[in-house]
Amino acid sequence: MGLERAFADEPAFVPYLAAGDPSYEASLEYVEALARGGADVIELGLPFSEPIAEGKTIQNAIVRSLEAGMTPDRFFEFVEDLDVDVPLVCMTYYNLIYQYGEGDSESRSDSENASGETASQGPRPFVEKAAAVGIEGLVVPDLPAEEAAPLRQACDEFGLDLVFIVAPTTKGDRLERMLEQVSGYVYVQARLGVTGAREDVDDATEESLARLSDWDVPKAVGFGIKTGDHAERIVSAGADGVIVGSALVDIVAEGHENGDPVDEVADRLEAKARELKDGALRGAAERPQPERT
Amino acid sequence: MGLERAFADEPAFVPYLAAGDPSYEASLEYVEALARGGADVIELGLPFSEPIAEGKTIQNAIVRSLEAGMTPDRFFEFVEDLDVDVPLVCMTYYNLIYQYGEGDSESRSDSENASGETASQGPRPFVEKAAAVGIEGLVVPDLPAEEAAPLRQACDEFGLDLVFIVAPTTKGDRLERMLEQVSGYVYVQARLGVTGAREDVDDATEESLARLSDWDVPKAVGFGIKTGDHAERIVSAGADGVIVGSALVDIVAEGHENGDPVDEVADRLEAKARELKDGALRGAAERPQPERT
Amino acid sequence: PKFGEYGGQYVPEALMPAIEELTDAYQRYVLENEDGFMDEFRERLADFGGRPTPLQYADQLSARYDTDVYLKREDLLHGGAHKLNNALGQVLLAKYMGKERIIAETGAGQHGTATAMAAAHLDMPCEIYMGETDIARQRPNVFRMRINGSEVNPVTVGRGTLKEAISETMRDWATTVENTHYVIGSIVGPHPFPKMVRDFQAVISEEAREQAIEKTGGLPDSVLACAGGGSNTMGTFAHFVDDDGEPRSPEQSSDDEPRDRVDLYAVEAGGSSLQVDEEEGVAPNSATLSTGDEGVLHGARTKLLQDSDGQIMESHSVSAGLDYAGVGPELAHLVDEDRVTPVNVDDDAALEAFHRLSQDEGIIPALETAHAFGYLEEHHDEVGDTVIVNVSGRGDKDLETVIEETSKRDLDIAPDMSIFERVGGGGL
Amino acid sequence: PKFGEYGGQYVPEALMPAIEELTDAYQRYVLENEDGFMDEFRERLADFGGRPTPLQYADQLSARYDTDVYLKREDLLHGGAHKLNNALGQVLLAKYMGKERIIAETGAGQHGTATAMAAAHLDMPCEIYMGETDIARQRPNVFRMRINGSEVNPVTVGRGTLKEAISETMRDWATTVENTHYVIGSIVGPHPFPKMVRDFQAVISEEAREQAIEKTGGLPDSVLACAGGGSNTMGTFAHFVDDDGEPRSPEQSSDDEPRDRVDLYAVEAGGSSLQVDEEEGVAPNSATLSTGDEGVLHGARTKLLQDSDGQIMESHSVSAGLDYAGVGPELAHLVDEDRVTPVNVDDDAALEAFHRLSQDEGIIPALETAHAFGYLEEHHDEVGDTVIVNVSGRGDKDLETVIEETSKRDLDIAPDMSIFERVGGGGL
Repeated sequence: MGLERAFADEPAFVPYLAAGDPSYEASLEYVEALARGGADVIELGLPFSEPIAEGKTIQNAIVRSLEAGMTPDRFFEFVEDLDVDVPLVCMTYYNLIYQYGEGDSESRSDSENASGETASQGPRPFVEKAAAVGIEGLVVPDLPAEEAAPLRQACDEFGLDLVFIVAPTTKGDRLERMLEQVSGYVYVQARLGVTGAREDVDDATEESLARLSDWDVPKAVGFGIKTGDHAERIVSAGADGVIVGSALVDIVAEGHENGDPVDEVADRLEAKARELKDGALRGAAERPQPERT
Repeated sequence: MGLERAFADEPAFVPYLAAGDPSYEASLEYVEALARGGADVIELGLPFSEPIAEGKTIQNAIVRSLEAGMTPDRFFEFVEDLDVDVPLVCMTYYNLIYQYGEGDSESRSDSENASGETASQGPRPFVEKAAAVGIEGLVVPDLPAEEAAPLRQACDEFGLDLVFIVAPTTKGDRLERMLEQVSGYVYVQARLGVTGAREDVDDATEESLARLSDWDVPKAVGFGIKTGDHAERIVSAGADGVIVGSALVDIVAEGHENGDPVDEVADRLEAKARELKDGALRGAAERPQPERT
Repeated sequence: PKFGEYGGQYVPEALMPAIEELTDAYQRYVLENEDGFMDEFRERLADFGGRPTPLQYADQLSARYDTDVYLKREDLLHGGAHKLNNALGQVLLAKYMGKERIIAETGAGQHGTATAMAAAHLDMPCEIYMGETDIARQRPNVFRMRINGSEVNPVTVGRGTLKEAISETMRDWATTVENTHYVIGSIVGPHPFPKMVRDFQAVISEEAREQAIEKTGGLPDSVLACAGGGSNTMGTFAHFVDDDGEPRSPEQSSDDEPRDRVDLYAVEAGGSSLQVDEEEGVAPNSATLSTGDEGVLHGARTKLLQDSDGQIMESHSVSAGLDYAGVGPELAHLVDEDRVTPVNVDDDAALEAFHRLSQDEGIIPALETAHAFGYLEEHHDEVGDTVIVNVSGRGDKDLETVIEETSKRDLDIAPDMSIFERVGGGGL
Repeated sequence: PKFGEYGGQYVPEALMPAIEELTDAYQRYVLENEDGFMDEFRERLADFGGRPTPLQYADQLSARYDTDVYLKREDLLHGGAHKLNNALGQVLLAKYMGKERIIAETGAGQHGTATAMAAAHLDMPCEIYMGETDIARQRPNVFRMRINGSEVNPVTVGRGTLKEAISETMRDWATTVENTHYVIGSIVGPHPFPKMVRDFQAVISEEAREQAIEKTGGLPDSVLACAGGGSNTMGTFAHFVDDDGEPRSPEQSSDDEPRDRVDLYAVEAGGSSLQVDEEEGVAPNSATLSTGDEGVLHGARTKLLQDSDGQIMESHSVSAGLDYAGVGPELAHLVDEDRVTPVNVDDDAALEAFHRLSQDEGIIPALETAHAFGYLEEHHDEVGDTVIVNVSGRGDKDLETVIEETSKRDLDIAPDMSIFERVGGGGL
């Protein structure tokens, strides 16, 4: 329940990478590079086979990670192996959370009829484990507030933040219901659609921030942010942070395709992170009137 | 009205060939060879594009003849060019008889809309022309007695015999109606089906001959007769003649395919004709009691 | 057994007894409903075939032409075309007659598949004659016949198409006539086939006429159907033929009373041209009613595409099912009597109409059917305020042909098919 | 919005407003018939779709099994499968909602073609997402969609099949939700789709129940339907679900009174085996109800084929339309409640049943449908005296697959296809 602190003093830079993309070892290096580059919170993707909310870039990252052997248990090891000093958020889909700890994985893989004889324990085992390895929050793109009660309860029990996504179409009662449940920060979806870097910053961003202005929770804007200038504009428009995924995953993908050495790719990620963080800082300086104490 | 004479003294051998198969010139030689071999009447096929009553052997002969340019007018020239001394019967389908002399063939070939402005003159022009070139009878396999009145009338006018085919299934009233119209000879279909040489002689032949025994018209049996022995058996069973087509067309086809010289093929036809005629003569000698005066 | 001078029984003597037997059976079972034959036929048409088929108001075409266009949906019949009406009737009749075997010919394969289905349904052995050329180009229909348990006998003589297959089937019948029934696929052949096939297909117009009265309060001004051999045509016209009052005059066109006169348009395949090449014996069309003249083919006197000698010409159409050099004698007669108006549209117009109906109404028609809509596009001002068009069959069978023929022509209306290149699918 | 624990709305937040809008529209138009929506839907289903479809007595199968077998003939619906019931309902609803664009996903292409037809019929622009693998192997259905005027968008991610196409369509919808309706093809996805699709498909059992009473004087003992996502299944079961009296006991089996209890069998694709290869993430079957367990996929909690981590497995079936790792939440619930019995037959049995129905009844079924008949063959002693089997679709689309799969197996019942070699036709 402590992610808010990352947004307290200055605009936060929140990068995303799919854990294990393109390999376990390389991915550790990449995430650590982001931390060096100035990340305030890191969103780590735990890949699910049907990522319905992702664009092509992150879909492909998820495929690479799965093919390299990523599983929920490996993911938790990955978090433990990471040597970073920033808060970590796990971004994944609900079925992986829901299934975790369902019986013993050894006995399930024996090709027997798997019709569940044990009732699901729900999301609790996953959250317990996440907390144990030091994850501080969860983002679950296919879990709207309406279905979130069991997860919210488990997060409360183990002290994790549950981050919700506010879409441009989220208004009125829906918005209120969501903000009552959210903690850590709200993920403000800058425009309709799925994740992916774009050249433009949508007007919808300003509208969304305006709708949220009454709420005292950090607002991190994501979807489509690609450059330091983008980050600058978003923050100057009132965001408390910027979330950047596809622009970073592109660097990982390109390095993988070209067979570049891991350390070179890591350097590029670090540089990109710095560009984005610096942009965010410039944006904060441009704000007419700081509204937060 | 004189074909009966060919059956008067001894059993008649009635061969069939498609006129113009495989070429106009060769076909003249082949027909003349049949005459030399002992033919008493010759059935000349005028090929029609849709020969629904023919088996494969004669179908193919018809295709060869059509491809070599045979038409009704060429057919009449062919008859005039023939140097034989036996009665000739034209075997063809009704549409060619019906269409003959429909307007002027020059003006019809100009690709204009050909919807007939002149009413058909019916079969009369064809019969008139046939009589003029010396044809003595017609066999029309797709013209049952029910539809034959106009042709019967034209044949009467120009003195041609109209030969009908009696099938194994022709019985009772149908048989009587047909025999009232027939002249020259009846073509007794030895078995169900289409033309074509077979090894066996069907029991149906004897039954058919028995059904016809009261009628004082020559009975020529066709369909499936292939050898002198067949001919012998047919005649000994009471036939007044044998009609042979496919066995002869086979010789033409084989010669054509092998590229044999025309005179060699003609010799083979003559020999085959002699074999069949001799068989018929043997059959007559075996008959227990000659029934005709 | 005649329609004016047309019709008759021009068949080999060996078949005549079977024809007489069939004529007798037709009289008793079909016309007099002996042993409840017609009741069983109607029940099986409903339960197995899916009758009645709807008479559907065509929203988009009606707006396009400012004419109320109704579609008689024979494409929804089991098998995808009107063909089953006849095939089921004849196979059932064969069963009533005690026959033990069914034979039929097929060109594009529609009649063959309908007969194979009917034979399977009624547990009758069935053999279908089909030209080898047609077998090669109509593979899916051959599959369907085989899968329904029918034998398919390739016909290798001549061009290997419908004409040859008909002749070959007649030859089989001449050999096996005692235990076999030949299911002729259209209103052609010797009597009683033209009348009998019409009677089996007449259910189309029986329904359509009642449905039109129910939906519109009266009769349509016109009825359109494509015409090859003519079985869907006569089926669609049969119950309207007697609606032959005074022709509609333009002054009366806005009253609401039922009309006395229904105009009947038989739309033939104009192919690529109405010109013929007599030298080659080829008519690049199948417009027999419009351009043919009287002759005798396949058992009946009728209008034919023939040369001046009387040899039958090779007909052509982009639609295999219309590609036939003859036509039903009853249609020929009704054209001579001015009761049916023969018209035609060419391959291009039929293809365009195929795409238009598919895109505007969500119905992919058979290419045969598309000809009727091609005529409607060109002459919608002349067909009155209410028109029924028979959707004689669906176009699934024609997809490959349409793609190929469309790509030759670069029609504006046709959809782009480059998607297959993009995903690396096989060639056409 | 739930069926016991199943169902729900597990979708990205961006879609939730659209889902709420749809839920409202479903309530008003579908459940309350506002603006006469349901009347227009029923009328278009009749006139455009060809409803009602027959309930046909199957002569040969009934004799074979000594059981009265009735066939609900959804294969006669326009397009050749039950799919149109739902597609037409949703496209019409989108029009009532003022949407301007339709998107849909398709696997084998049946839902895509139905949606393309409905969209053309109702004059709505339409885009269909389809995996590139499926595009390559379902060419005729891609043709049909394009010919009906729909765009077909190839999905190149992953295996390029149905799962990926659904995800991709959800992505499109997340971008275009304000003017676009996503026509989901089965009783899956977030609420209100499972209920709404069921309601549109329930016309099958509404008709079948009435027809059964009319024809037999009572209810059937059992109803069989194949189950993939489950839309034909729930459509076939819906109006029988409340016929849930005491289970039939063997002693009562010969009375003539209408029964209180109708047994419902959902026949899944057993594929080549019920065993799974967890290492490869592959289930060589699609028997979700029989072997899957609870999870969340594509917007709903339901039974899934998944590994122990919760990753979705690749499912398999000889029938592309059953090849899906999930199943409708309502079916999952009815199975848990013991109201629906989940059973399955393997690929071999389905292929044999395909040939049997084709040869014995003259109906070429979809391979999906064939599974239901495979179960009937194996368990006809257990389904009572009267059984209804839903013929969910026709098999024209499956011909190439059947030929190929049959030749691999050398099934006795299959017809010999060497005719194509004899005439020199192209290879399969």
